[in-house]
Amino acid sequence: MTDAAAARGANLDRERLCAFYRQMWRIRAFEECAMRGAEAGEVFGTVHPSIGQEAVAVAVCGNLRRDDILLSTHRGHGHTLVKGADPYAMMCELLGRVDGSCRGKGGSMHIADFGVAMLGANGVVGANTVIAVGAAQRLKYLRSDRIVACIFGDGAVNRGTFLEALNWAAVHALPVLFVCEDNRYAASTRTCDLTAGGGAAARGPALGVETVEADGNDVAGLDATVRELVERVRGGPPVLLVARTYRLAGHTSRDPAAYRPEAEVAAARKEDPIARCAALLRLAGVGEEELAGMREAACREMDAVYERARGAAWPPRALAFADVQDVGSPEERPF
Amino acid sequence: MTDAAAARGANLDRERLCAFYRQMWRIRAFEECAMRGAEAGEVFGTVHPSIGQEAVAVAVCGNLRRDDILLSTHRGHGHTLVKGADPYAMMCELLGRVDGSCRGKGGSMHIADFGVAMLGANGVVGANTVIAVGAAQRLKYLRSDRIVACIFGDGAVNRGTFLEALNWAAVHALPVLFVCEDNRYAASTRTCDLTAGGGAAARGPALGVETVEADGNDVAGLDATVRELVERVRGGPPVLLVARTYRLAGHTSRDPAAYRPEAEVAAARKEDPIARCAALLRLAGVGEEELAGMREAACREMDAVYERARGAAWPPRALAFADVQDVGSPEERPF
Amino acid sequence: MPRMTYLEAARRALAEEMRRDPDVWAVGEDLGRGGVFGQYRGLIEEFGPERVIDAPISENAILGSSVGAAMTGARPVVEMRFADFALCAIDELVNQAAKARYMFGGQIRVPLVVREPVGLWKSAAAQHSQSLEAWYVHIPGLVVVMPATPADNAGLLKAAIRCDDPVVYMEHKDLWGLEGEVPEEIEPIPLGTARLARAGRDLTLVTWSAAVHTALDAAAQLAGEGVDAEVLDLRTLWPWDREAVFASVARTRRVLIVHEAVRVGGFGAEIAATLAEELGDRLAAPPRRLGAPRIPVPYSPPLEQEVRIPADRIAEAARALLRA
Amino acid sequence: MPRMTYLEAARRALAEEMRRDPDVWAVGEDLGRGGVFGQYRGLIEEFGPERVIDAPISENAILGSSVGAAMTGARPVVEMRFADFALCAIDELVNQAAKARYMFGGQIRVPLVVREPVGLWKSAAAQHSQSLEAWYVHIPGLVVVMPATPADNAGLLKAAIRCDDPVVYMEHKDLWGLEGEVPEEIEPIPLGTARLARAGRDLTLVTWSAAVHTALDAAAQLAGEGVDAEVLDLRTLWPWDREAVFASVARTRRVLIVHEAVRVGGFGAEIAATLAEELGDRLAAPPRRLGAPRIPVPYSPPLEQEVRIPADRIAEAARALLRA
Ligand SMILES: Cc1ncc(C[n+]2csc(CCOP(=O)(O)OP(=O)(O)O)c2C)c(N)n1
Ligand SMILES: Cc1ncc(C[n+]2csc(CCOP(=O)(O)OP(=O)(O)O)c2C)c(N)n1
Ligand SMILES: [Mg+2]
Ligand SMILES: [Mg+2]
Repeated sequence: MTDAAAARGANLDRERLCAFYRQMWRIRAFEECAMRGAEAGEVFGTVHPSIGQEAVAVAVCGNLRRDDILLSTHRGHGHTLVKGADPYAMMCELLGRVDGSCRGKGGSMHIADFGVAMLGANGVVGANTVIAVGAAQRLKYLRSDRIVACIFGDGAVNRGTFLEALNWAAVHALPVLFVCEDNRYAASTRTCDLTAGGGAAARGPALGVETVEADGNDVAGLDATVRELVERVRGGPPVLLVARTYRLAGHTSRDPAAYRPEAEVAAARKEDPIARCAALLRLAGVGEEELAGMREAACREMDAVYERARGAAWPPRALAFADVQDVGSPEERPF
Repeated sequence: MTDAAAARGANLDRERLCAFYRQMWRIRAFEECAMRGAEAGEVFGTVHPSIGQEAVAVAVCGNLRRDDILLSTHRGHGHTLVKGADPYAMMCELLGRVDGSCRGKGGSMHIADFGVAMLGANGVVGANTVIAVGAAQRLKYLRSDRIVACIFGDGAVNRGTFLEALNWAAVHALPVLFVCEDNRYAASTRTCDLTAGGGAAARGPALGVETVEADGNDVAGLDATVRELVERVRGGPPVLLVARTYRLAGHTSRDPAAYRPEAEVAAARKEDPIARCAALLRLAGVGEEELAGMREAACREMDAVYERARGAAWPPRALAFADVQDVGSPEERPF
Repeated sequence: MPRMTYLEAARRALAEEMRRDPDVWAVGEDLGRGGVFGQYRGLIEEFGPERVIDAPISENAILGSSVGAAMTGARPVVEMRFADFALCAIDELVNQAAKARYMFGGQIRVPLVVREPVGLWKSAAAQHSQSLEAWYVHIPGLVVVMPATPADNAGLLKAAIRCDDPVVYMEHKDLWGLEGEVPEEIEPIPLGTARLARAGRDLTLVTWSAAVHTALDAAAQLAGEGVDAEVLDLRTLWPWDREAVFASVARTRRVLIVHEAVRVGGFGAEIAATLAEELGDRLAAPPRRLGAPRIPVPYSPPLEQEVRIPADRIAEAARALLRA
Repeated sequence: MPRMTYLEAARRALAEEMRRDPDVWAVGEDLGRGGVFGQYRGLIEEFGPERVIDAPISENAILGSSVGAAMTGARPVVEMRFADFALCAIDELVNQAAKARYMFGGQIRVPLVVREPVGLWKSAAAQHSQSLEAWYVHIPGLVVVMPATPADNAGLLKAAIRCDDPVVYMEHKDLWGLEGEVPEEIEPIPLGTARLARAGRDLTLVTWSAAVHTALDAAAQLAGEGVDAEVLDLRTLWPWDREAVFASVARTRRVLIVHEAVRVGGFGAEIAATLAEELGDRLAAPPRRLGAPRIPVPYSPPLEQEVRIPADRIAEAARALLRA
């Protein structure tokens, strides 16, 4: 199915496509700011950009309700933004400021926003899958119609937690949408070289979880797929979505990613989901100026966010000692 | 295929069937002694009997070369015996004597006999699979034609190590024969209730490991299957064998196993591999007296082993402090 | 007061908490048939399989799912079967449960109780006998509880379940059958409070879990010799009751810390170091520690004996301390 | 002597060991592209993919397979990337590697080196900054090594690789770029020997890993005030060099233990408790400890600062100790 056909098939109106386009640009602009911040030494910790993977974030998180639960990874800015988190709070988090989503205590790898049911990025690959099934078990216990979306990478399917989580979700018929964001790499490693059998797409069914594969760079098609899957998962058994995409940037903002064949990168650039969406929009009659306008608006928004966040206050030192635990909480400076 | 057909198909001679029969009885007699010992308080630790599963031990371990490597579980007496370990040393281990396979330091759950390339039972379910792939990687590195057999239960396939080990073995095309001894229970839990998808048989192929299912109580048929698989694995990629059997005793010698439906147990008793082998032997013209003779010989052997082991010396106390480590080894009684 | 076993006391406390609070549930292997030691017997009949959750052998998922459930309002009681198997779920416990509240800037709490039966028991050997409480005390975010008596196993379990922090709750396998009085109305016991197991003037024995009983035996021996030992049962290791320990030791001026775990790097070191640092000159002798030698737990009884700390050995160390 | 970084020193030592002994191999994620910090750069070109083994994100299998390989004659160097991720493979390390030789009655040894980069580094926050050496010291069967200088990271890595025991080898991420002299011919440094980083008369600073450098800065500050601090770099935590520490402390009669890890339950407690017990009255003041507060490592630099122990703080504690 071509992108254009998908666009028609999903019966997308221009507005909806524009919304995707804007969201994807917001993600990219956010991350480009963050990467510049990292280069400038203002963003301290490691930044894992999701450039090239924005369609997955938009299609998956855009189809969640605000009270549906999301668990993300180290590469989670896009997911979190689309789920509804405030980019200013997110940027403050990266900059270590007190206005950050986690008051500056987590950084990029630990952004969480419980206000929009975003239960956290995670610094440990594959750890979120088992957490997700517990959240879903709770929802089921409450007879809630909320669902849990759990996004992870193609590298994570080689951790044992993948098996344990999918088996658990299937045994209990839990409302989890597992999303494998297959960007072909785990850090500098081509995952196909170290993943036996059919990878996630084969493992899901073997673990009793219905599995769907999709083009992860076709935002319109993926949106239609996810919309359907989310409704199926609601209240029902889990589903695994394997979205094929590509990490256009390095593993971290510091990684030149020279280990990738140039031809591969060149081919992948042509599949950039933003460019593909632009092409669809052109087919739908949107002009260059309007396209540029949407892009620039996103960039302006995130530049402003960055500037505002740069001016935010640092967390007071006492915050270091807060929220450790209720019982046996540390005294300040005990040494 | 009926057992009889299997017997003919495998072109088994009477002698070979008799050898199976004797070996199965040796295992059962060994474990019955051990269970009596546990009841008498002479065998201290937990004993996990494999009564009803003897055919798997005989068929799998009987087809290994002495230098092929074996990794077993908490339920490993049969595997270890057939691999060639000395029952006296094993019984001494259960009785905590210095002549034990591990000098009395391991007990039933940690019997190992490196002299016959038996690299250990394991007290942690599913831990042996990842150890096995490393041993196989070493063999491959040495350009050896030895293989590794790794036996585990149907409960172990829900531990993440199952995924990690099979994936690793498949990626490196390692010579491992994985054997899932499916006795339908994990302690008091029916594994089918907590295992989603097709269980081991579905997970193996999804992880890139060729998988074969077999009747684990038909010793002759299973022997033929394993013989072929062992040759395939030698030097080659891994294979998973799923052997369907039943645990006729409790999880431990102390477990009355009242959680099992009586009808299920009654049906399973009819499939007792020893009884089925006896039936085959009768077809092959072996008389009752000869059958009883083989059985009694096994019981006499193990009774004698038990008696001799009871008389063996206790380990000297200094042994508690030996073989901890070379560097920074503990002083005796340091407190 | 009714008498019951350590096991039954915990079972009853758990059942009461489950009745009181529908957010409390239990999860672990074989719970539907009462759990491996019978600590959950009868609960599935009362609370059903949604609240007494049978788990596959998936330690990562058992603990990890409990983190997710706790973040969404459940208060899971997580059964690890043997403390040794919790080693299969350390990432979930230490990197996730213990840190989530902090990393996420206080947005969420992770109220769960991880039950880890510990200790020497029936020649269980190296992979079924460990006591690793010192590890958890070292991890910010965790509370560590080790009850020694039936009454404490009721009251502390209630407190642990009501606590909003992740609690590592270590019951000693060799105490399951121990009988004692348990109040008709089980009240939560404040976490972080030690119990005076025996008052005495001449020296303080600081101890916890099964070692409390051996220490009491030693104290009885010593009493026969005219030595009056105080025995403090710490009950909670993090936070530990510094006030109670300091007050006792300031009085007796001599302290012996006794634990079953390996002495090197055991929690006794923290107490001894703290007392040395903070009470310093006011002690008549430096704090002393008894713990297991740094060897894995061997199977054979005469060897296993070498890792045990019998009452004789405690009494002997106490005498030496009094001479110092 | 040539100068090189801490990272390059280890790389060179590993390459030399791999040349010397075909049983040595390295396994871990991204090793084929040099490893996450570049510690393995160039090795795959020289030794090929059978000896520089790229691993999937399968920590259980990375460590577990190394146990199996070690039991069959390999000497794996196991890269865990960050010490924090070793928590995903604790069963394999603690229940299997550390115990196999003992449980199996001495039939086999498990010679492997588990490299676990530790410590505070570039605002890596709670899941990428931990120093859990105290855990491993508590586990019978394990050797624990923490080099502080390029020369030591060469000589100790060689010794660890040649050691027949499982060794937890903790490099500090913040030291990768530290330059220093390394002998042309790298000789293994005997495990269990401390290094006198600075001789002094007035007090002893016992420390290891990155904290050694801060302690030296503090000693320089103190020298300006006429205080002559001795700095002992422990290098190996298990076994730790009791002789060297005892000799120094017996001389200076004052000891301050400094480590980056959380103070509560840190290895400093073991040293302090041991010194108090065994040197007792011969000390002019009780042993003191500096370590991180019991909080997870926060991200934001001003907060992270609260878990760091700067030279000022060490000097201040040293002054207080001298007044005691
Ligand atoms: C358990 C664990 N092992 C290793 C790492 C280091 N690490 C961080 S991201 C990453 C690659 C993850 O690959 P994938 O799952 O495909 O996600 P992607 O980065 O491609 O989004 C690795 C190995 C980690 N964080 N956690
Ligand atoms: C990691 C771990 N979890 C739990 C246990 C406790 N346990 C011992 S045997 C057993 C059942 C194992 O079932 P299965 O793998 O089917 O083997 P079987 O006992 O049936 O031979 C369990 C849960 C353990 N030893 N290790
Ligand atoms: Mg990836
Ligand atoms: Mg089974």
